[in-house]
Amino acid sequence: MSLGKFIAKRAFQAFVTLIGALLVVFLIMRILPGDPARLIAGPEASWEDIENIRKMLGLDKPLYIQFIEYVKCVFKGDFGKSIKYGTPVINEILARLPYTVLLAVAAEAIAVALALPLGVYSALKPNSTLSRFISAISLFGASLPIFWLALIFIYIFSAKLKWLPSFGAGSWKHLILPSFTLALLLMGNLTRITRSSVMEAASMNHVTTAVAKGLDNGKVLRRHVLRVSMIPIVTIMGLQIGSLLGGAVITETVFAWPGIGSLLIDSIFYRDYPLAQGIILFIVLAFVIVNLAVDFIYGLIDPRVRSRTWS
Amino acid sequence: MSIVLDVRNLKVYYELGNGVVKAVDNVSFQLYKGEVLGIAGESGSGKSTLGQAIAGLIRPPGRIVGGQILFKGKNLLELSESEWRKIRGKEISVIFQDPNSYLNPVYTVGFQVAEAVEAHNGGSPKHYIHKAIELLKMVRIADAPRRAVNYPFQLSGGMKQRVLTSIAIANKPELIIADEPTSALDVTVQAEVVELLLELKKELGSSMIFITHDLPLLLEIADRIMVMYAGKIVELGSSHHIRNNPLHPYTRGLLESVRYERKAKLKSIPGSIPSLISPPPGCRFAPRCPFAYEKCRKIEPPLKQVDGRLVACHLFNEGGNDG
Amino acid sequence: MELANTRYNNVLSQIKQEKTKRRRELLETLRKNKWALASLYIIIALCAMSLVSFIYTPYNPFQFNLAIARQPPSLSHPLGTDELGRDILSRIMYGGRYTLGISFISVTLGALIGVALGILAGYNGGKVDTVIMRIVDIMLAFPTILLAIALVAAVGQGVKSLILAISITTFPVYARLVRGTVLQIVNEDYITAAKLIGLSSYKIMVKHVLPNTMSVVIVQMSYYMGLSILLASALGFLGLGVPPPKPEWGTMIGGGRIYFFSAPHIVVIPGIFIFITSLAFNLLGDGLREALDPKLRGLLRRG
Amino acid sequence: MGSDESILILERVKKYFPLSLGLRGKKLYVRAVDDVSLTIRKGETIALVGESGSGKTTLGRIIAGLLPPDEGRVIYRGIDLYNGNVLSKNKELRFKIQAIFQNPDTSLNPRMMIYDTLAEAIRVRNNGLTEEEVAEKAAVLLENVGLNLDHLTKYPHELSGGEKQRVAIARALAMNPEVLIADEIVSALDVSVRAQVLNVLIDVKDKYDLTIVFITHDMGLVWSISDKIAVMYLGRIVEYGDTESVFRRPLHPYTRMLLTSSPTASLIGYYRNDKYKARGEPPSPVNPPKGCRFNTRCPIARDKCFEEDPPLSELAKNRWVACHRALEEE
Repeated sequence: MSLGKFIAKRAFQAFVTLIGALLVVFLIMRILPGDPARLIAGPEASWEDIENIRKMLGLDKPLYIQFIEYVKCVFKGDFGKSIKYGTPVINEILARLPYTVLLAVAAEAIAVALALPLGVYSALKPNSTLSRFISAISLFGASLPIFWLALIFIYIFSAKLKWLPSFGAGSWKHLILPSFTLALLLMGNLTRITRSSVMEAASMNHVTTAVAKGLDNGKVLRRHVLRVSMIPIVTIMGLQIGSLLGGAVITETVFAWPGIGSLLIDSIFYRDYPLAQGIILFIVLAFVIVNLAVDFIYGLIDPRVRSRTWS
Repeated sequence: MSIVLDVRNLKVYYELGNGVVKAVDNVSFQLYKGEVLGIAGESGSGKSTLGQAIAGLIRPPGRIVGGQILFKGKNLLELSESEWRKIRGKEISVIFQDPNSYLNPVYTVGFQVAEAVEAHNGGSPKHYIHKAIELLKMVRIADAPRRAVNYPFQLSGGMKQRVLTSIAIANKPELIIADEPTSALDVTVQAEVVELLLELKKELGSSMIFITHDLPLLLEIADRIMVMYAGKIVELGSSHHIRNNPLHPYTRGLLESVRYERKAKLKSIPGSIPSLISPPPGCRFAPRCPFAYEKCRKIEPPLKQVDGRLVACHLFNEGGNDG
Repeated sequence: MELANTRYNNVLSQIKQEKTKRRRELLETLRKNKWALASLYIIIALCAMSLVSFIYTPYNPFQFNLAIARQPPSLSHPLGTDELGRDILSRIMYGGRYTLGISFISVTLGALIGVALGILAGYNGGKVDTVIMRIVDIMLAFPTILLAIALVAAVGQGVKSLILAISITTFPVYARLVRGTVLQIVNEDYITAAKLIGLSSYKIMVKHVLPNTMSVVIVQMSYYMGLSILLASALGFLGLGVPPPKPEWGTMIGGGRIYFFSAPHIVVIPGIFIFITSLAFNLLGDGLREALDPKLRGLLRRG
Repeated sequence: MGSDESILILERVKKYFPLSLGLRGKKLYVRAVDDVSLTIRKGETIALVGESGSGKTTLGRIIAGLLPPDEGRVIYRGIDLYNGNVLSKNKELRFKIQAIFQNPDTSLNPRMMIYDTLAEAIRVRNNGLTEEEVAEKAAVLLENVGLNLDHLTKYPHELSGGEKQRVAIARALAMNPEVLIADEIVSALDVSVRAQVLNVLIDVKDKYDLTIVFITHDMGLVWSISDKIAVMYLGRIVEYGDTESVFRRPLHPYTRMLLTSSPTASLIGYYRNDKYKARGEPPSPVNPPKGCRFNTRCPIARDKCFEEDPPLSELAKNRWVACHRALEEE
């Protein structure tokens, strides 16, 4: 199968996933015990208020019609109007997007720059002291509550040392604390996956062939270990970027970073239901697209993927 | 005949969590120029470890703990890593067992063959693609220019084995170590690949160590056969001797268990292969040996010259012929 | 006959003895891993602390007294007091039931649903598999924390919706993991042999497939305990988890946050508890994996 | 030795496995078993011989009642195994056909003690046994396969490959079967251990009055154990006959090639003809050649062989061969 066909097939699957995700978001909002109209109206609202809101949102119509309407709107790029801001939801999202992208890219870049070398090193020298230290760090990364860590960082670097601003966005200095906090969280997983997949690749038989050819260590490592170990690493990177593009909800909230994640939390507290729903959809979309991109990269890395028959 | 390889008292151990596996334990033998030496043994006999040791491919937890490997008079075990690299793939090369896993799945076979040339001539693999196609032709891959741009998964098992072979002969090595090169192949495919190997060996004037569990195959192709059991050599002699008059009870048992007779109970060796962490004292085959007596369970039999070959067994006297 | 019976009685008692011996060996392996063992003790201690809170806490965890607000740790209040003057030690003890309880229930729930779906999908294959895995893929298209936030936002705050949110976000991972394991298992010859002796699909799933997936599931559950604790407390911190004044650990951090610069202990102490609990489950997971993973154990049988 | 009573009859059995390709690619099939008819007689040992891709394992699974064929019938003592759900409805029938497979490492449930593995089978076969009776039966089974009571309390990873295969045989015997399918049961074992397992198979065949379908690629094993031989190539049976007569005078060129290139067969020394030295590799079973399927490798193929698919026909007494030129050129 050609790479094009492979991508087409994956794109189709991604599309199906997206429709499914739409349905899930839709159902979460309508079927679960909570009543969005009631939530939006607030605890003191009268029954009439609630009915009005219900009509406004089209909640009085049968469920399947609601879903069709909803899908139609989404594909027109119309996510509805924000209750709080009174502007189209999509505008609000697009206004916040650059901040989220900036933070996501910065954090992932820091994480990759640190985690890949550390992971490769500890895979090749698994019994060294540094490797033990690295695995301890990545274990800590997986166990630390990030919101807490963020507060600690603010305490140390802003309150005590006064090196960096504690919240908001504006200068490059504002980016440092949130991106490093996030990177630390991402690093744990990334280091671990890198370590295990490099270790696995290094123990494969074709590496022995490469050594037996008389190839020097650098080439053996580059061509026969690292390239083969890339697939799981790229997968994790994709998952991470995908979920970061949806806004690092906690980090953005703690640092008051004006990205999509903090917008989501705001919208939930303001019961800005169309905005929240729009953001969630947007996030899923970003996630699915990034995963599609990852599939594309797989195809480039591994010729077998292109020809594998997918059921 | 000149001696190409002289292995002396070689010991290769694996240090595992629960003990030391003595995979190759005090093994000595010589390889003559131009000959095919077959090494026969079952799993755990140490035959593959021995091959890897000679090619300098032992990786942790494995370790060469003693002995010498003299290749053209030079002790390979005293070489530095970079000196080793100049020998690997150029003077000594290996053909591995499983054609599926010994080729890198993400590079074309042409690239992987060219890489073998590159390793000893410098430059980049791209420079050697014509050479690679030539090598693929040498191992009789039809339509070599087109095959060169195929990935391993696009080739059949037999074809992949030929690619591995062309990698091994890329630099006209003096010694080819073939480690179960055909065990993953069907017999009708195997026959052709084996024939090819022998022809190439002749053409290049190399010597060959052919490692396999398939004793009947060795009887057809090897000049001399070395039988290993639990990390030790038990018998080493010409194919003719091994085929018609095996002396060591293990060699005999092995031969009898593949010399099938029509509708008769097969002759089997009782018991199973011993643990190499705590091998039985004395002769390692003693617990399964029908002829074992007191001495066999206490004293390890040395390899001695008996009836024109070497045997490690107390049943025979040096130089004698009382089997 | 009498004699034969005693002979086989002996065999039977031997079999029973052997089985208890094996179980002990497994515990031994776990015990040899000192980190895993230490984690286990920490987890037991934390659970005990939470249980004790049902009958005893040093102070009433809800009783506030602004006069002693934001006091650093002292002899009378070993972990200090919070922004409303409540005793932090008492609140940590009381809050353990939320943090640990919510994680435990939701991890178990998620595992039950996920394992059932994974086995159904992997064992049956075909359409059942396609449908289940499609659902799983869709669920996995949501970043974990986001789905949890969405669910809590939709259902409303509270312990129940938190449990619901965490189990819904985690079950797809179990399902995928178990399905993968099952796909390996169903190709093994002992499953074919079980079909050959005429066992029903149900029996094969329960007796032969399920037990062989358990080690993977148990290890995953331990890791997910660590993750759920972080998730539950993060939601609590954002104000979407267990609502105040209930002293869920994350909620405590969220509440004390504005006083962080003047009284850091209000934030630091619950955070340390979250960290230690999560770390302990992660370490236990590592230990369990080593003790249960047949691949790692198989290594000892080489040569 | 076989009697005249036929116990299993395969009628024009076909099994194609679909390969899904691309979004709108043409459906392709692996023609694993392509129109096979065969009669197996009570008490005989028949060897199905072939190399990878020959379809022997698929055929074995079809005979074992594990894999419904796409076309054709498998008839055991007058009952069509794949007609409705006879195998799951009629347990007695299910018990009668048992199988053992190649890989000793997956043949036993790693979490079950050997005793439990055997006890499970024994309880399914015999209702309402006391624990002691089950233990007794398990012990007898183990003794019959050359193991002892100590093995009852072991787990699979504590046994050697040969021991595991013997336990697998014991589990099959617990069902008191009439037909036993042995699919490459010794190929994963070391040579010195193989004989132990094969001898057990020979022993229990007499003790339990079994009919054995022995699937293998090793001509040496065929020679030592089978009464009949069916040689398979690319989903077809190309030669069928008494083992002795086939070994003394193979008729199909593929059989001749197998015997010539197999080192174990040449140790037996009945047949070897350098004209039939191996060449080429078998073509893909997805796309078998037109005419005779062996024509890409056959040294004696002529025009007709590239056009017409030769049927399996009785060229000599009890000798069935699918070849246009078998008798013309030796």
